[in-house]
Amino acid sequence: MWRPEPSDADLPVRIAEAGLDRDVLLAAYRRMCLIRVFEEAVRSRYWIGKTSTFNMAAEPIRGELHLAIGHEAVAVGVCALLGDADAVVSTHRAHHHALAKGVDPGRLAAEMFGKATGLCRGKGGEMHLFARNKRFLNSGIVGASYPQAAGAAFSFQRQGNRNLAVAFSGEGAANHGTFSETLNAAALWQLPLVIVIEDNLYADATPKWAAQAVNQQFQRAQSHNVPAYLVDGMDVIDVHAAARRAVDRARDGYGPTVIEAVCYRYRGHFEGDPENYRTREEVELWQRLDPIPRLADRLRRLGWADDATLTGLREAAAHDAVQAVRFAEDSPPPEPVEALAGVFA
Amino acid sequence: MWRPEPSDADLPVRIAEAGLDRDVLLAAYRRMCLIRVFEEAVRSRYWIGKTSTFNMAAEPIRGELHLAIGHEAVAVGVCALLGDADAVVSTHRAHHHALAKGVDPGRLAAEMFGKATGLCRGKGGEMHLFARNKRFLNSGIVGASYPQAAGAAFSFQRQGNRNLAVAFSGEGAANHGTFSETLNAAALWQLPLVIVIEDNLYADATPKWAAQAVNQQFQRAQSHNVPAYLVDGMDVIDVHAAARRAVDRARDGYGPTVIEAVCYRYRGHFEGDPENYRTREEVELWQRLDPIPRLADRLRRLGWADDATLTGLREAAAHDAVQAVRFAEDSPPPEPVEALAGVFA
Amino acid sequence: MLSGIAPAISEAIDQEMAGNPNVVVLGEDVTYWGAVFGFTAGLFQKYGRERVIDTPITEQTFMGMAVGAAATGLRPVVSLMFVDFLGTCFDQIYNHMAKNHYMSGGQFPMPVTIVTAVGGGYGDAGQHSELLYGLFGNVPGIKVVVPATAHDAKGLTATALADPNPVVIFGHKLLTGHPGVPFEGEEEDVPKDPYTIPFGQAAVRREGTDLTIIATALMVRRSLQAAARLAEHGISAEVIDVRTLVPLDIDTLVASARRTGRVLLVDEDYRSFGTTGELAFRIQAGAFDRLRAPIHRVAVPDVPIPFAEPLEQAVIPSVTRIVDAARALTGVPATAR
Amino acid sequence: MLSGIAPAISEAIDQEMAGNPNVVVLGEDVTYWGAVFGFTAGLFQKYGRERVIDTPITEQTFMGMAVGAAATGLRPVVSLMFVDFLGTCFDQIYNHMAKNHYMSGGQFPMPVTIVTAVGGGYGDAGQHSELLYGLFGNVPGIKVVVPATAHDAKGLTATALADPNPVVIFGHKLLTGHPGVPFEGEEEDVPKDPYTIPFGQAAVRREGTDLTIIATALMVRRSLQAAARLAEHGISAEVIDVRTLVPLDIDTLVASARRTGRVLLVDEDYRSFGTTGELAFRIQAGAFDRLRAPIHRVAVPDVPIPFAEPLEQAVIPSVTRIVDAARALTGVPATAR
Ligand SMILES: Cc1ncc(C[n+]2csc(CCOP(=O)(O)OP(=O)(O)O)c2C)c(N)n1
Ligand SMILES: Cc1ncc(C[n+]2csc(CCOP(=O)(O)OP(=O)(O)O)c2C)c(N)n1
Ligand SMILES: [Mg+2]
Ligand SMILES: [Mg+2]
Repeated sequence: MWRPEPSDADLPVRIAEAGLDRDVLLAAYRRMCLIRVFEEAVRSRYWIGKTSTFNMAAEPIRGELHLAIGHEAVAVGVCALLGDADAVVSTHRAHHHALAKGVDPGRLAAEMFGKATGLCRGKGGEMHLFARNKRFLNSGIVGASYPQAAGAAFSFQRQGNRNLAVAFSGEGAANHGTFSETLNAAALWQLPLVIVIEDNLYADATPKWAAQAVNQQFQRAQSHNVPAYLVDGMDVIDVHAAARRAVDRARDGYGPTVIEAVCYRYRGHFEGDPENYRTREEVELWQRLDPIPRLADRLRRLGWADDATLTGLREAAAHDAVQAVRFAEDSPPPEPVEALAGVFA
Repeated sequence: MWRPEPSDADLPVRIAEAGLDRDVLLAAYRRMCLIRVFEEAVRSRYWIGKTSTFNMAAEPIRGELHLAIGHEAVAVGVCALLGDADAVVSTHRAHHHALAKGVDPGRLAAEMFGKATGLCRGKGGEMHLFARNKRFLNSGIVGASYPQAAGAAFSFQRQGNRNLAVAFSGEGAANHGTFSETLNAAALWQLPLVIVIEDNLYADATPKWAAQAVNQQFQRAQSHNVPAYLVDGMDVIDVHAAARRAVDRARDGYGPTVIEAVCYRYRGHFEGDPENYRTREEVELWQRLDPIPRLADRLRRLGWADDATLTGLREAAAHDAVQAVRFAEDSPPPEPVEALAGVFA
Repeated sequence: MLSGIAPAISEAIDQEMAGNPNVVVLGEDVTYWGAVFGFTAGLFQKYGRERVIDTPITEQTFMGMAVGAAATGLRPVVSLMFVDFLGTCFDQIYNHMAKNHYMSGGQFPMPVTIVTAVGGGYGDAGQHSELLYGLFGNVPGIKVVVPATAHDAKGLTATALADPNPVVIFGHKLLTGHPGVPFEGEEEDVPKDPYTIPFGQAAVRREGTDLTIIATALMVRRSLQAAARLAEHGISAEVIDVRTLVPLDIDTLVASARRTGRVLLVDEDYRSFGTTGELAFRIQAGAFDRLRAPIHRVAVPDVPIPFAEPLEQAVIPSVTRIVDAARALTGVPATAR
Repeated sequence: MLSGIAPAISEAIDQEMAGNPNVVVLGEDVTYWGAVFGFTAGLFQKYGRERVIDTPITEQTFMGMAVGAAATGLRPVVSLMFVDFLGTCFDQIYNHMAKNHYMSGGQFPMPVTIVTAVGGGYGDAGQHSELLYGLFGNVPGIKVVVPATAHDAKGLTATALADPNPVVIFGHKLLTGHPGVPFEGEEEDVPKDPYTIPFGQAAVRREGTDLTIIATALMVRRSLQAAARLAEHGISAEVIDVRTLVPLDIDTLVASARRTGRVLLVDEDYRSFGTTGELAFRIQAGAFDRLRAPIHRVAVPDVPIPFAEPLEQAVIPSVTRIVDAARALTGVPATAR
C-alpha cells in the first residue's frame, strides 16, 4: 500500500474500505494532535536547564527522551481499533502508543517528570510506562515487546475471549531474534497478535541499509505464514485499513498479522542526538508528508471539517496536553523511602 | 530436490551435475561407513554398565550420547567440499561432522571416553569436540552454532582468503532467533557462510508439527535474500550437488547459502531416550532410505564398485573405528589436578 | 512414599492445576518427556496440550510469553530445561519478570514459577552441569528455591505457585529420582495432600556444637554424610539446609554460627562472586564477636565443569572434601585422601 | 590532558588498531555515535567500515560472531552498549567466550575485549543504569576491569587488548566525560604514548589508618570525597581502588584491612550475592585475627534502579551515605543527613 507520492483520487473508496467515518477520523485527528502537542510540551520542559550544556541529569525531566513526532498516525490508526481489555506492549519510544491507547495524559506526564502521581509512582520513567487499567506494558529493551505481547495473546486465547494483543516496535527491533521466534510461535498457535513495525529508517544512528539485508520485513513475516501489510505510516487511513483487517483476523481466531508502517521521526533518536547520520534535506523531505496536516487537508476536502472545527480539535488537544503537563509539574515527588518498597508483590 | 520416493533414472546426470566422480563417491562411501561403524562401536561401549539400570554416570562413557546414525550423508556430502582451513561449527550431535571434517577418530573417541589423549584432554566431552587443526568448533547450546560460524566467515572475509565457514544444526535449532539474526547478518555482509540444517523431524521429543508454523525453513532463508536448497539428506549425491553450489558461492564472495537436508535419526535423541513420541513403523519406513546401502547400490549400478570393493571399503572403515576405540580405551585418564588448569590462556 | 524431588514437584503442580484453570505449563519437551527430568511428568496426560505446551527451542520467547501471560491473568509455570541455558533468556527473566512489578509502581505482579534442572556429577560437562543460583540471587526481584528433599520440594513448589512473584525452583538432577542419573536422595514419606512450606525458613538437619555446615540441595546430603563421618572423628557438626536463598533465613544461620563459632559453607555453585560470599558477609555481620575462626568454604573452584570423571570429581564438592575442610576448620589436620 | 575514560579507552583501541590489522570493532552504533558514550569515538573516521562495523540490534549474534572470529585469527573489540542488555547475549559470553578455552583443552583462546557502559545517577531507570559486574565475576573465564580514572582506563584497555582471554571493561557513564551525562571525573595527564597497566593490582588512592574503604569505578571518586570529609571529623580513611575484580588483588586489600582493622565496601552493583560478599569473604579469610569490627558495606539495596531523582539518590551510594557508614563503623554516630 506504500506510495512514494501520496495520490488522493481514491480517497472516498479507501475510507469506505477502511470502515472509517467522520467521527472516527475527527477523533483520530484530535488524538494525533494530542500526541504531537503533548510531546512538544514535554520537549520544551525537557530542555529547561539543558540548553547551555546538555545534561540528561538536569531537572525537570531527567534521563532519555524518545519523541515519536512523525509516528502519530501509526499509533492512532492501530489503537483506534482497540479496547481497554486489549493489551499493548510498547518500546523505548512509547508516548504515542500510551496516549493512543487511552492512558491518562496527566499521569503519563507525571511519570516522565518523576512524580509520585506518575503511572508508576515515578519508578518507571518514560521507557517503563505501565498502565494496568489500559493493559499497557512497556520495556526499554529492544525486541522484548514481541514475546510479551504474544504471551498476552496466549492468555486471551486460553481465556476464550475476543481480546487481542499488539506489539509495537521499530524496524531495528525486527532484526532481533525475538521477531522471528515470536512470528513462529504466534503462527503455530494462531495467537490473536498484531505486530506493528514503525519503520522510520533508522535504529539509533544506524540506517536501515547498514542493518538489514532486505529492505522490508513483510517477507520475513510471510515466510512464517503470517500475513503482512506494508503501509504508509504517515497516512492514518492506510494504517487503519490494514489494522482493521489484522484486528478482525485476530479477534476471529485466525491468528497473527504484521503491519509494517513506513514513517519518519522528525526529531533525533532521543533529544540531544547529534543527528550526524542524516541530512537536514532528508528530514525536510519527509516533513512534506506530515500525517497531521495531511489528515486535516483530507477532512477539509471531504467536507467533514472546516477550519473552525479543526482549530477547535487542535485547541482541545492542546488544552489536554497543557493540563497534563501542569498536573505533572504540580505533583509532589515521591518520598525517598518509597525506593525500597515494591520489589516483591 | 526432495523426492518422496527415490527414483534413480537420472542418476548419471545428477552425478555429473554435482561434479562427482568415482573417487569422490568411493571416498564418501568409506567415510559414511566410518561414521556408522564408529558410532555403533561407541554405542556398544556406552551401554556397558548401563544395561541393567541405565545410568549416565556409568563408565566407560559418561554423560549424554547423541548419535547421528542416519545423518551420515549430510555431514559427508557437505564436508567433502571443505579443506582444513575451512571452519565447521557443530552442535550437540557432532560426531559425524567431526569425522566428516577429518578430525582424528582416535582422539575423538578418547574425548568421549574422557581420556587425557582426547581432543580436549577429556575436558570437553561429546558436546564440546574441538579440533584446532581442522578448524572444528562445537557447542551444546542449541542455536549457538550459527553466529559463531558467521564470525569465522567474517574472519575469512576480512583476511581476504577463500575459506568458508559451515554451521550445522538441527531443524529445531532453526526456530531459535539466532537463525534469522545470522541470516540477516550474513546476507547483509555477504559472508562466506553455509548453514546446513539437518531436518530429522524431531527436536528432542518434540515433533516438527508442534514447533514450527511452516513445514520447512528454506522460505525463511529466502526472505533474508539467502538462497536455500531443500535436499534429500539421505542421498549423498543430492546433498553434494547443493553443497557444491553453496560452497562455490561462498568462496567466490557471493555470500551465504542455506541447505536444508531432510534426514532421519534412527536412534533416539540420545541413548536412553524412551522414544515415546514416534512409532516403530515410522522408524522402519525411514530405514528403507538408509543412505549407506543406497549409495552402495548406486555404486554397483554405475559399475564403479563391485561387492569386493565395497566390502573392502567397509572393512577399512571398521578397522579405523576399531583402532580409534581401542586407542581411547587404552589411553590414560587425565590427572585430577588438570581440572584446575586452563580457564585462562 | 516418593523417591526424588521431580515427582514431588510435578505433584505440587498437578494439585495446583486441578484447582486453578489459569495455571499453564510452558517449555521444551514438557509433554512426552516431562521436562527431561520429570518435573512436569504426567501433567500432559492429565491436562492435555491446552495447558501443557511444548514450545519451540526459543527460551527468550517463551520466557517473554510468560511475562505477558502473567500480566493478563495466567499463572505460567515455565520449564528452563537446564539452568545452563539461562544465557539465552536471562533478559526476559531479570529485566522484565523480575523488574516489572517494581518498575510499574506495583501494577503488574509477575506470578511466574520457573523450574530448572541443575547440577553435575554424571558427565554432562561444561554447558549442562551448573547451578548458577547465585546469578539469580544477585539480581533483585526473583525468589530462589533450592530444595534438598522431596518433602521440601513439594511444599516449596506449592508456596511458589501461590506466590505473586517470580520464583525459580532449582531442582538438582541427582535428587530428581529420574532414572538415567544417579540418585543421592532417599525414599521419603511425602503427604499426598497439598501442603506448603514457607519461604525463608532454613532447616537444621543435624544439630552439632563444633561447627556449622551450611549447604543447599545435593550438598545438604553430602554434608550430612560428612557430618556422620566427622562424628566418628569426634567432631560434632551442625548441618543447615538453607532451602531458599531469596528470601534468606539469616537468623537461623547466624544463631548457629554464634553457637558453634565456626562456619563451613558448602556450595556446588561457582566459588567466587556468588552465594558463599554473600552468606559469609551476612554471617560475619551477625556473628562477628562469636566467630572463633575465619569462615571457610568448599565450592566449585571457578572452573567450568569438566567432562572426564576424575576431573569432574576434582571440582564438585565431595563428602571427603567437606570432611577435610571441616577438620581443617576445627583444627584437626586433613587426611591425605 | 584527557577528560574522562571514554577518550582514554578509544585512544587505547586506536593505538592497538594502528599496529594490528586483526583488531576489528563490532557493535551497535559504533560508527557515528562511537558506541553512544564515546568508547569507540573517532575509530570509524580513521579505519572505516571495514574495521569498525555497526551491527543490527542482535547482541547474541554479534557476540557469537566474536567467538567465531576470535577462533579464526581476528581480535574483536565488541561494544555492549549498556551492560543492562547482557541478558540478550549472556549465553555467547559466559557459555562460549568464557568456556571455549577450557573446554577445548586449551586449543581455542578467546581474545575478545568487550566494552560496556555501566552505572546510573542521571535518570535512565531500571533497564539502563546497572553495573552487573558481579554476574561476570561469578562465572569462570572472564576478566573484569572496572577503571576509575582515564589513566587506568587507557592502560587497562591496552592490557585487555594484549590479553588472549575475554576481558570486559566496565566504563562508568559518569566517568566517561561524554557530554550529556554528568561528569564526576577530572582532567588528567594521560600519556599520549601507549602503555599498559597490569591486571590484578589494586591502587591505594589515599592512605589512612582508621578504616579501609574499598571501591570500584565511580565509587572510588565518591569514597575519596567521603574520605576528605571524614578527615574533617578526625577519621583517617584509606581508600583502595580495586581496578580489576578478576583477577583480584586480594593481597593489597587484606594488607590494608590488617592495618586498619576496619573495612567498608562501597559498591554500586546490587548488594546481595555479588561483589561485596566476595570481597568480604576473602578479607575475613585473610585478616580475621586483625578485624576489629564486622565488615560493612554500602551498595544498591537489592532494588531495580528507580527513575525519579529522589528515589534514585536513595539507592545509589552517595558521599553522604559512605561518610555515615564509615562513621558508624569507626564508632562515631552517623549524622542525621
Ligand atoms: C537489546 C537492546 N539493544 C540495544 C538497545 C539500545 N537501543 C535503544 S533504541 C535502539 C534503536 C531502536 O531502533 P528501532 O527499533 O528502529 O526503533 P526506533 O528508535 O527507530 O523507533 C537501540 C539500539 C536496547 N535498548 N536494547
Ligand atoms: C538453548 C538450548 N535449549 C535447549 C537445549 C536442549 N536441547 C538439546 S538438543 C535439543 C533438540 C535439538 O533439536 P534439533 O535442533 O532438531 O537437533 P537434533 O537433535 O534433532 O539433531 C534440545 C532442545 C539446548 N541444548 N540449548
Ligand atoms: Mg527505527
Ligand atoms: Mg531435529
